[in-house]
Amino acid sequence: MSDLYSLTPYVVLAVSALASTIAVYLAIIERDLIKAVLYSAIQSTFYALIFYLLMVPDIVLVYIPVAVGLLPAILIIAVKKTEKYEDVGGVPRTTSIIVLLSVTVFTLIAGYLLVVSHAITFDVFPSLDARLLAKWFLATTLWWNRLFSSMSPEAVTAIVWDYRGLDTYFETSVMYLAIIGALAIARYLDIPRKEYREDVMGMSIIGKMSTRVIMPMIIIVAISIALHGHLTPGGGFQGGVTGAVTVSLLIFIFSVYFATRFFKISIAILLRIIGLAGIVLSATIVAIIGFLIGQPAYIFQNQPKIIAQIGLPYEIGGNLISGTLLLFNTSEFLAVLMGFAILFLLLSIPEENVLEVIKGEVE
Amino acid sequence: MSRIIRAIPVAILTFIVYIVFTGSATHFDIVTGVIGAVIVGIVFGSVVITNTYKFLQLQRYFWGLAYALYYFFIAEVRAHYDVIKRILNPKMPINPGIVKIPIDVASDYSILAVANSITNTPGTVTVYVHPNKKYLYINWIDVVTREPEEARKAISYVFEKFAKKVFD
Amino acid sequence: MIDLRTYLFTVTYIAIVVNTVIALYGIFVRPNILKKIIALSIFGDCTFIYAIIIGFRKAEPYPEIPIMITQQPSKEYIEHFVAKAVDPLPPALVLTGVVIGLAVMLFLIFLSIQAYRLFGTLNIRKIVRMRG
Amino acid sequence: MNLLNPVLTIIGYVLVGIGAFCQVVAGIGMNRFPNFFVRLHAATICAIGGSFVPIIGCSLIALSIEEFGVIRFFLAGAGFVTAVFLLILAPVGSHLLAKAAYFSKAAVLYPKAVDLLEEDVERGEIRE
Repeated sequence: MSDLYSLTPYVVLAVSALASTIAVYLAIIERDLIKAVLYSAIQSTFYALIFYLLMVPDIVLVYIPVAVGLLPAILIIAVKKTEKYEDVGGVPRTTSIIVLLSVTVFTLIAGYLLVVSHAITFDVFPSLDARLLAKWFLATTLWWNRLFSSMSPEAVTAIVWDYRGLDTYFETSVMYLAIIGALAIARYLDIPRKEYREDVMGMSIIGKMSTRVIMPMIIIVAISIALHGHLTPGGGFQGGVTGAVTVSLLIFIFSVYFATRFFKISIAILLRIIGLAGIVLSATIVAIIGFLIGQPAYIFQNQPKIIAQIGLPYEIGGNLISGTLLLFNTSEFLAVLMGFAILFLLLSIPEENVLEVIKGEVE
Repeated sequence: MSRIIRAIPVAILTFIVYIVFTGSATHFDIVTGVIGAVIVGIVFGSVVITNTYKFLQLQRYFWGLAYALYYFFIAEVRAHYDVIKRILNPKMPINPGIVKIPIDVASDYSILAVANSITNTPGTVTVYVHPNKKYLYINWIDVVTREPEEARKAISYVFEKFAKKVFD
Repeated sequence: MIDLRTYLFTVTYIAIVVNTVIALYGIFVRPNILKKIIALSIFGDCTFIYAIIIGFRKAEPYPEIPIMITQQPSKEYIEHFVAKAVDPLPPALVLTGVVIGLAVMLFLIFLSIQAYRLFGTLNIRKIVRMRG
Repeated sequence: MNLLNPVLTIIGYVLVGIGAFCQVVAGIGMNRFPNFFVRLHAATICAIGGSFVPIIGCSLIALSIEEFGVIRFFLAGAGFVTAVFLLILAPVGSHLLAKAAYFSKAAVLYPKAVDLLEEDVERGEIRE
């Protein structure tokens, strides 16, 4: 009986992986692009289950809004704006077979190398032991000795900001550049000024009223996920993408003219700049304090270290706040939410307006 | 001013959701929850709430509780039993069709409550709301009558009575 | 005699490898740009799962999430935690990867919509022929 | 609290069992029912009996396990909030699907006993 109990997660893991393979096959083969998007959403659902069973709840929280919610929504908008069906004519059969063979060989070699690097043989896959670095991270995340620890019980968020903050910083700048690129493409475009009319725009009254009830709840749940990032699964990224679902709901269920009542693109850009400034501040605040009181301190430093003895308090009145982690999570929440809000608003500009502007530009 | 008055009920509601979702009520949770709830209330207050003073009338809460008890323990159980019986019956006795029922409530939230209750009970799905908000079109798994008033008695009369007491 | 759990885990791994093959095939062969983007997102998800699998481990009865559930841990609790929890580094990398991936994907979708506005088609073969 | 825990556990397991039964029946119904609109009724069983009820059950089970310490309130609270979301949003999904399928003629309402919506559309009362 206990054998069966310990076997169950592995059975679910294997079944969902096989089901996701079927969904991937259908998504690639399907010619109707809307159906392909839906198949890829099914695949994402199974992947979320796999992530959960591999014991990474942080990823589940960020993956479900991204891959099941936002990406299919955007892809469906894009398909509606462009071609509905894929034209597969003109692909030579020999080419596709050669590509398939070479891809298969490449992937099998890469996959086998991954196993070898990880566990020597398939007999002990996955291995019984964790890596040395993982053990060090796990042992020091909440040691209750400020000189060696990040003082956060959540190892993942501690690594994202405390141990590998520089990586996160540059990855945030990649996202910043992507949004700047989208803004640059749409530089002459703006959402047309039009009055929102309840009776003609958007979906039916049931959808509208329930969205009205549910929107503040989604936002507050996103805030909760973001602000408790240093205690429970979650953090700024997860909260930001969960909150971005609200923006897409506003645009889909009501219309973009209703969404612009809440924020214009310029206000969203402003709030996003505030978020990015908060990230920079949380990276440098300890160094600034050290500079002001004349002690050695580093950027990306949170808790005091042996050679730099200052740091932010890790608790206030018995509540763990883990130094700069709270500030970082709040700013990241704002930056991610507003970044996706900008992209959604840009994507929902009506096609006639865009074509008008582009025609002038091409000629 | 009306913006702030409207923000208060939304802030209280979202604060409750925050505390329930977080699952703890330390000082940290309460402070962050109040800040977040106030921000959300100010942003969304004007779209969610139309009449704040309905929130002050206590009898609405008792009627809401009665609605919930009736809905969960009588309406849902009866509808589930009925449709499960139809599915498991080898002959599958279904007689589907779209009927039209009149609805006589004032606020949009009442329409939402009635329509969602109808859809959430298996056997009936709201297909369309008439633009003048006086009729609902229901897909019914077993059409016993096509007369609007009789269909109303069979499907939505009790929901409507409760929803009027709670939301209107 | 291979443990049944290892066998099931290997099945999972092979299924993900097959997903990768299909997604790469889609990227290289299918002509529509949006289909290429869908395949690219599937490929990205597969790589995320590889990264998570590197951090996964076996523990009795099942590994734990890398999050402590007590606020002031004792020494024994930390030892137990280190012996059971999965590697927290890959989730931290994948976490940013998912969000950045979404932002870059949205940028690509923007570009392809712009390409459709300019060329009138999203078939990559037709667009290439248009140059000549 | 100690006395209440076994009661919560038993109620939770009963609710999860009801959920499993409803899911199986809904799956059978999905396959047996003749058209899209009738299948929506099976989907409703799936959403309420098969998802809402077992999520409440899981929350109650989580509340009753005292070894989890403080985190059990987190699990149970997240479960309750999810259940409320599901209760509000599941019927909206069904309604919008039914409406879209009806007016885009993607699914044909057959067999049908009566279709008063079609009659009103033909009379020109509703334009969609």
